Formats: sequence, C-alpha cells, structure tokens
Amino acid sequence: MDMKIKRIKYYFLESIKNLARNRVMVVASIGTVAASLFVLGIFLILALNVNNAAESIGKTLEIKVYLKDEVTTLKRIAIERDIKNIKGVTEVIYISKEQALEDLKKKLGENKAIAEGFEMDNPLPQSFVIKVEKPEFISKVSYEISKLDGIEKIYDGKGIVEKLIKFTNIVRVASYFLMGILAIISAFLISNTIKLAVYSRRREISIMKYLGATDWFIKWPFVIEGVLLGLLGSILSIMVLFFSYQYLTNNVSLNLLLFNFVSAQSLLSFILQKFLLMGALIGGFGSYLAVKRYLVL
Amino acid sequence: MDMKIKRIKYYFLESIKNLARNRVMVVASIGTVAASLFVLGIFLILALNVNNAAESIGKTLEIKVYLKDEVTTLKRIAIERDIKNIKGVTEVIYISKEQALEDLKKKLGENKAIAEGFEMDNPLPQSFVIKVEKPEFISKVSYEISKLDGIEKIYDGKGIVEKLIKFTNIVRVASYFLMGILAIISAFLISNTIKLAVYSRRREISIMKYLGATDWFIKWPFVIEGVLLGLLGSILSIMVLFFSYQYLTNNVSLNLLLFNFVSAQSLLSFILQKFLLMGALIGGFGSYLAVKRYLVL
Amino acid sequence: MIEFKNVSKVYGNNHIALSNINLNIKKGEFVFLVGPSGAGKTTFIKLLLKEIEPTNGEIIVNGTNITQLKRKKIPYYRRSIGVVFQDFRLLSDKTVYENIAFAMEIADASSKDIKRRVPQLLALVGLINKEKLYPHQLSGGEQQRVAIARALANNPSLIICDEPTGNLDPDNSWAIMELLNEINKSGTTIVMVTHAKDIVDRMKKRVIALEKGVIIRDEQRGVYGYEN
Amino acid sequence: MIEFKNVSKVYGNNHIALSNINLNIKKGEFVFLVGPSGAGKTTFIKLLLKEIEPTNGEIIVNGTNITQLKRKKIPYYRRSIGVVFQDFRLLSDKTVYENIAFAMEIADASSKDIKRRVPQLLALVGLINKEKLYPHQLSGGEQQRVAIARALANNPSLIICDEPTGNLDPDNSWAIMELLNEINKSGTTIVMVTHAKDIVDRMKKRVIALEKGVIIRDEQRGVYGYEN
Ligand SMILES: Nc1ncnc2c1ncn2[C@@H]1O[C@H](COP(=O)(O)OP(=O)(O)OP(=O)(O)O)[C@@H](O)[C@H]1O
Ligand SMILES: Nc1ncnc2c1ncn2[C@@H]1O[C@H](COP(=O)(O)OP(=O)(O)OP(=O)(O)O)[C@@H](O)[C@H]1O
Ligand SMILES: [Mg+2]
Ligand SMILES: [Mg+2]
Repeated sequence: MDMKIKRIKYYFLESIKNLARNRVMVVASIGTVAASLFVLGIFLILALNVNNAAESIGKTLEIKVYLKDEVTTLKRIAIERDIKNIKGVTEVIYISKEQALEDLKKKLGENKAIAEGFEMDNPLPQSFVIKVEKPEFISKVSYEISKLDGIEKIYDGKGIVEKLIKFTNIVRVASYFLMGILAIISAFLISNTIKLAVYSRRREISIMKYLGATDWFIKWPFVIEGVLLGLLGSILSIMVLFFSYQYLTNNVSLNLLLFNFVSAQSLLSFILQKFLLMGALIGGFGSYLAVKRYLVL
Repeated sequence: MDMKIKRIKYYFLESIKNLARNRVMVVASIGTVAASLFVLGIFLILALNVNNAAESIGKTLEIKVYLKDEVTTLKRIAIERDIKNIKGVTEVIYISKEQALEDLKKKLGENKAIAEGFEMDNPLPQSFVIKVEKPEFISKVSYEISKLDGIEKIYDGKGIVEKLIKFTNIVRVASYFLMGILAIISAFLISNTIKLAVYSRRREISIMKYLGATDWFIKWPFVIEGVLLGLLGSILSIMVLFFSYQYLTNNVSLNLLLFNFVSAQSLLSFILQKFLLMGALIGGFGSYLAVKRYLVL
Repeated sequence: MIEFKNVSKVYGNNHIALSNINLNIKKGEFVFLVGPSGAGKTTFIKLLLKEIEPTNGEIIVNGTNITQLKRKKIPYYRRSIGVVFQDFRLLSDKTVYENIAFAMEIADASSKDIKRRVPQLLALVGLINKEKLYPHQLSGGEQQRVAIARALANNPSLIICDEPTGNLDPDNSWAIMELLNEINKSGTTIVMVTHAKDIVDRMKKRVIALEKGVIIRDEQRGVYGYEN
Repeated sequence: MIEFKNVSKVYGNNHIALSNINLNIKKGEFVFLVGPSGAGKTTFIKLLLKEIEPTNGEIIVNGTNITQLKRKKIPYYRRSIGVVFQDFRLLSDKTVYENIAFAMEIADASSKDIKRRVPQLLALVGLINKEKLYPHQLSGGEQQRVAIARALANNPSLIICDEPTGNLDPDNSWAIMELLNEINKSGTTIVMVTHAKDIVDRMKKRVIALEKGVIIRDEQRGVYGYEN
C-alpha cells in the first residue's frame, strides 16, 4: 500500500517534470485541445440559441376556442374546468363578449366607429385563450377540446405549429449530429497532436523499455500528462468561450430577434463538466494509445 | 540556370523521400489539415444555405401598387413605363380590374358567391405587381413609385422586408466572422501539428546545419513537404465534404423548408480553390516557420 | 549462467550477423568479447537483452530460456542485468542524477536507497559535480561514465558492457576496469565487448573472439590477439 | 591555418571548459589533441565549427576571423571543413549512401560527381555492401566509418576528427589512420582528438595536450604521455 502511494506520487512527479521539459509539446497540445473544444463550443452556442429561440417562439403559441352563443355562465365554467384538466394546458384565459368587443375596438383604433353598431347586439362570441407547456401539445389539446360540448370553433394555428415543430426537430437533430461529428473531429485532432508529441519521445520510451521498465511504469506518466494537458486545454477553451460569449451577449443588441440569448452563466454550467471530462479523457486515452504503440516496437 | 533546375528537382525529391519515411508525421499532418478544413467546410455549408434561403425568401417579396380609379389606359401604360425605368425593378405585372376580380374569386373558392355582386360595378382597383432584384431595393423603389401620379396605394410589406434584410445581414456578418475565426483556428491547428512534426526532426535539422547546409537548403524540402501535406489534406477534406454533402442533398428531403439546398456542385466550385490554396499556404508557411525556429538554435 | 545453444541471427533477408553460436559463461566469470567491427558483438548483447530475437537457437540465462520468456516477464528479466550500451542510451530529458535514479525507480528501489546510492555511484565514476547537467551538456567520456554508473545502480548479478571505454582516456579507462574487476570479485558476472587491446591483454581474463558472426577463439586468460 | 587567440569558453555561469587558449596550427599539419575526459577537446572543435561561440578571444581560420563571421557565411565556412563528430551525427532518416551524398549535395556537387565519389568513399572505409542500410542498422564501428567517409567527401582543406576510432578495432583503426596520413600528405590539415595512446605514440605527430581547459603540453613528434 505504501508502495502504491509512493508509485502514484512518482508518476505524478514524473509527468509534471516531463511537461516542464517539453515545452513545444505542451504548448502544441494545450493549444490543440483548447482550439478544438473552442470550435465545438461555438457550435454548441449556436445550437443552444437556436433551440432556445424555437422554444420561446413555441411558448407564444396559443389555442383560441370560441364558444357557442347558447353557452351559459355555468356551462362556461364547466368547460373552463374541463380544459384546465387536459394534460399539457398551463393557462386558460376567459374572454367575455364585452372583453372581445373592447379588444376589437382597440385593434381598430381610429376606425373603431365601425364596431359601434355592435354595442346594441354584440355579435362577437365569448372565447378562451389557452396556453400549453410545449408546442408539441397543441394538436393533442385542441383535439381534446373539440370533443367538449358548446364549442363553436377552435383556432390552433395548426399549420404553423406543425411546421415549427418539424423545423425545431430538424435543427435539433442536425445540431446533435453536427456536434457529434465535431466532437469526433476534436478527439481526432487532439489525439493526433498527442501522438506526434509522444512520437518525438519514442527514443526515450524505447530506452526505458530496455532498462527494464514495465509497460505501465512507462505508460502512467504519459497518461497523466495527457490528462493534465487535456484539462488545461479544456479550461483554456472554457474560459475563452465564457468570456467572449459574455462580452457578446452584453454588447450586441439583437433587438430585432424574437428571442433572448442563452445566458453566459447557463452556457458555462452546460459546458463546464462536459468539456473538462472530454479534454481529460481524450488527452489521457490519446497518450495511452500513442505510448502503447511505441512500446510494442 | 541548369544548377537551379537541378536544385529544384533535388528539393522535390528530398521532400518526397522525407514524406515516405515519416509516416506518423504524414498521417498526422494530413489528418489535421483535412479535419480542420472539414469543420470549416461544414460551417461554410451552413452559412451558404442560410444565405441562400434568405435570398430566396427575399426574391419572393414584391411591391403591390394600386392605381386610382380615374387612371386611363394611356396613363396606366405611362406609369408602367415609368416604373420599369426605376433602377432595381426587374418585372412589372399589370393586373386589370377584371383580373383582380378573377383572382379574388379564386381565393374565395366555395364562398365566391360573396363577390358576385361585384360583377356589375367592379370596386376592385387595377394594380401592378412589381418584382425587384434584391430585397434591399424595395423601399427605394416604392419611394420612387410614390412620387408618380395616379397611385392610390402602395403595399411593400415594409416591416417584413426590413426585418428580413437586417436578419440576413446579421447572419451574413456573423457567418463571415465565425468563418474567420474558424479559419484562424484551422491555421493554428495545422501549423501546430506541422510544428510538432518538424520538432521531432530537430536533431536532423541541426546536423544539416553543422554540415554546412544553408538555411534555404534545409528549409526548401520542409516547405515543399508542408505544401504537399497541406494540398493532400485539403483534397481529402474537399472530397469528404463534397461526397457527404451530395449524399445529404440527394437523400434528405426538407420539403417543409422554404428553400432548396445549395447544390453540391456549386459548393465544390466555391470551396475547391479556396481550400487548396489555404491548405497549401498554411502547410508551407507552417513548415517554414517551424524549421526557421530550429535553425536559429 | 549464460548459455547459447545453436544461436543464429539473420538481419533482413540474408545478412548473417551471428551464425550457430554455442557458448557457456559461468556465474562469476569475467569475459571479454572481441572481434572486428561488424563481427556481431552488439548483436550478441542485444540477443541477451531480448532487444532482438534470435533467428534460430535458444538462449538460457540463469536457468531460464529467455527465448520463450513471456512478454510480461521481460522487464523483470532486464532489471537483473546492468548494461552499458555502445550508444549510451541516456534519457535526454533527464539529468545525470535522474538518469541513474530512474534505473533504480524502475527496480522499485526506495527513495531512501536512491538518495543514498546515486551520489555513491557518481563518486565512483568521478561525476559528483555533474549531477544536475543533462546528457547533451556532458563530454563524450562523461556520458559514457554515466552509462556505467547506471549499469551498476541495481547491483545486478550480470553486467554487460558494450565498449565501455571507447570514449575514455587511458586513466579513466583503467579506473573503470579496476571498478569492474572489483565488482567481478564480489561474484558478479561480467561480459565486456571491447576493442582496447591493452586492456584485454593486461587483464588476462577469458577472451571470446568473434569474426563474421562465428566464434573463432575462446581462451581462458587470453589476449586480444588481432595483430596489426 | 588555425589560430586561437586568448580563447576561453565558459558554460553556464561558471564551468570553465577552455581557459585562455593560444594556439597556432599551420597548413598541412597533423595534430593530435589529447587529454582526459572533460578536458575541453570537443569544446575546442565546437568552437572551430562555430557550433558554439567563445566567451572570450578570437579564432582565425584561413585568415578569416570566424568569431566575426556573418551568419550568412557560416555554411560556406563549414563546408570547407570535414568533421568526424564524436557522436557521429548521421542523419537517421537517410541511408549510408544518402548520408554521404547529402554532404556533397550541400556543397553543390554535381550528380555525376556524387555518383562517382560516394562508392569510392564507401570502398575506402570498407562499407561497399552497406550503402542501402540506415544508421540504426549499422554496428557502432560501421557508423563511425560512415562519419569518416562523409568528412572526406568534399575534399576539405581541413579535417577535424573527434575520437574517430573509439568504436573501431585495431585493424580498422590503423586502416583509418593510414588513410588520414595519406590525405595529410597531399596537403590537408588534420586535427584529431583521440584517447588511443598507441596510435598517438606510433604516428609521431604534433601532440597538444589539454587538461582542465588549459594546454599543458605542445610537442612536435610527441607521444600520448598519460602514463597509467
Ligand atoms: N537492424 C539491422 N539490419 C540489418 N543489418 C544489421 C542490423 N543490425 C546490425 N546489422 C549488421 O549486423 C552486423 C553485426 O552488427 P553488430 O552491431 O553486432 O556488430 P559489432 O560486432 O557490434 O560491431 P562494432 O564493433 O562495430 O560495434 C553488422 O554488419 C551490421 O551492419
Ligand atoms: N552545454 C554544456 N553545458 C555545461 N557544461 C558543458 C556543456 N558542454 C560541455 N560541458 C562541460 O565542459 C567540459 C568539457 O567538455 P568537452 O566535451 O569539451 O570534453 P572533452 O575533452 O571532449 O571530453 P571527452 O574526452 O570525454 O569527450 C565537460 O566537463 C562538460 O561537462
Ligand atoms: Mg557494436
Ligand atoms: Mg569529447
């Protein structure tokens, strides 16, 4: 046990010494990890924001339900309760005939005279405006509503909703797909660099072998080195991403867009662990594979 | 002169021999060039398609001009000529009162009875539909038209157009910006790898120096090697991009989107020279800088 | 201790570096391996270390047939041998001290032992004040002496030296030879490849002479024997 | 041909490798540079090649003050010297043939000359059948002979050898020495660092002895002189 701890300490010391003495390698490896993850991060930011935008557009969608003229107050309250009980419904707003007229007048603005005749015998129906959790629920909810009594007409902007959902899904699948590809490429680039770095030390590796070092005695410091390089590189990329994104969101006003940026903090919490893990894993595993190769020779 | 040609031949032979003998380096460098440019290419495809979509949406925009009732045929022809003369206008379509009624009926479909009363005394105005080269022209053209006589009203969907233009511009600037960043990162990654590859041959470089080789005698084969590696990597990335994009455009139906994919051929013609040039330049220049460093020592 | 049975080594397709070598070196012997350049001396040593495999034959060291040694056991086998390589094989990114300490680390020596023994070894080869230098900062002879110190580090039962005095002046060479002789007297087997005629002639140890991959002479208390 | 004026070389902060060296070597001379390990012999050669700069003093070769040589002119200066490095410095990714051809390419030799001369040189050092091998496939002595062949390739007016026989058996060593003697007779200046007492003693050439960076002896027709 004591031996084990001594060994682990030794491996760490070795890897840190090696890092300190192979500056070209260190700079190149950290740079590659950071740059690769930075690109991945840019893409992630885009994907997060597109998803966010699609969701916030989705949230503004609502179902409008017009009630038949004969529906009484009691009946109306029953309908309201029934609608509220449908899964996915978050809010039901009642609009009375009077409210509807008010709204129409507001909409007409200067031309509100047109609606003046309505005050005697209001032709506008009473209605509900219904909000749902996610746009995906709209068609199911409106189908449930259509089965209720006393409903004159339902407007759920079906065409738009379906298009939006399809579009969001495409964007989501495409962005997962691309992010997968980018992650693989990042892994490739990083392990490529580490392979070259180890390659430049192949002579050292073979000497250790001939001195009687076991494979793991040689491998461990390299693996730890790889993990450290990966971690340093990912920390660098996280920092650059976070600060530049923070700067961007604080200084670029996109008032014409329909949505807000995902906040820099939530970006950070999203990438922090993932990137650290990815950097460490690829670094360690890349080194492991690279050393292994020169051990067989 | 003869000497020069011999030298050039020698440099090429040297660089090819070196490539053949440093397989780890070759695989790593070509892989890095290809992977970096591939990422750049993915992004380029996205940007091209977004731009293309914005443009094709822009092209569907048109200006609708309603004429006053008193405008005679002669006057109408004069207006049509005047509009055609405005810079940026590509097409002017005349819609007579009768045509307008027909169109209305078609739109009403089953409810066309509503419009029946209109046949006696057609209340619909005659109008022009005007197409312009680019959405950017719409507001200027509609301003010019507004100065003409006999115009009742102009609909140019101004709000939407402006939003669209702003959005397209943001996308364009953002994609240029991101592509710039990606290009810089690609350059960094590639030159990083080449630096490491040269680093693993620093001993050879210093020996050449001590044997009395001039700096350029040492540098040239490396620069040529870099250029060849860059070219091979970029060819690889171009091929992968082209074939996978072709496969994508042929097999993924995006019928719900408002636009078509940019064709694989036009992608190819767009990236071919740029990528080859970029690969060759970065490869050559990266090698040059890396060797230079070990020459000073 | 060392037994070669019909050992041959062919490089590439047809370069016969060693041809049908039969040999027996007993525990505690001091053996000089001599022969002209390219005779196969380093090949002999590389075979002993399992750096290369024989094309034919068997090599038995300390009762173990090393040609059949499992991959996992090779490191432990190698640790039992101290080697001075012809090309030194110092780790270029470690200092003199670390190079020797590393060989001890490999063999699981304790930090205390390492701290005690490395300075002793450096003193033995006269490099006390060079411990913080890197190999490229040493003279040829100094590098060679580091390689010798490293070979002695783990008190191996077998020491193999490939041309250990090629870069040393006569004084230093003799100091090294006396050191090896001392170590040999305490029971360590020593196999030494050398071109130094005067050393071989004066030491009066067993001499095995190779030529073109064949043993042409094997004498107790022999001499270098290549007249010029 | 070679003149050292008050030359000193200090490594790092305080390691004095050469101290106030004054020396004159005439064209056509054959000079042995001897001295114990770490005396500063290789440092002397590195200074001559401008691989390192002197801390103090001036070095004049062929009338040129090389301490003031412009960077651009260094390669041309180096080509005029043939060097056998102590650590060989063969290009590991080139074959034996290419290593020698490369030295000639550097000096702008024509392909015809290269094709004619390289086999001649290989024959001189006895490596005709090794031309297609890479350095790591050669024995120590073979590598050393490639380094010697390369040093002779461009018919330099000055040949510097740092321990050129350290890995060679006596026969091969004498063959090389006779070759160098031959070349020296045709007017080439030769400076040779060596620890081979018998060679120095039998050649009866000028001997310059260094110790701890100081010239302690400089004799025409001298001997190695370090008794053991
Ligand atoms: N990997 C290899 N491929 C081909 N030939 C090789 C290889 N290694 C060694 N040889 C050849 O085998 C022969 C014996 O080599 P070895 O290194 O055993 O010689 P040696 O006796 O140690 O010589 P020296 O005294 O010069 O060191 C040499 O001619 C060499 O060229
Ligand atoms: N780069 C360096 N940094 C520090 N010290 C150095 C450096 N190079 C050489 N030395 C020291 O300078 C001294 C002289 O070295 P040099 O190589 O000239 O010796 P040498 O006479 O060639 O010895 P040998 O016969 O062993 O080759 C040595 O003690 C060496 O440790
Ligand atoms: Mg040998
Ligand atoms: Mg020396």
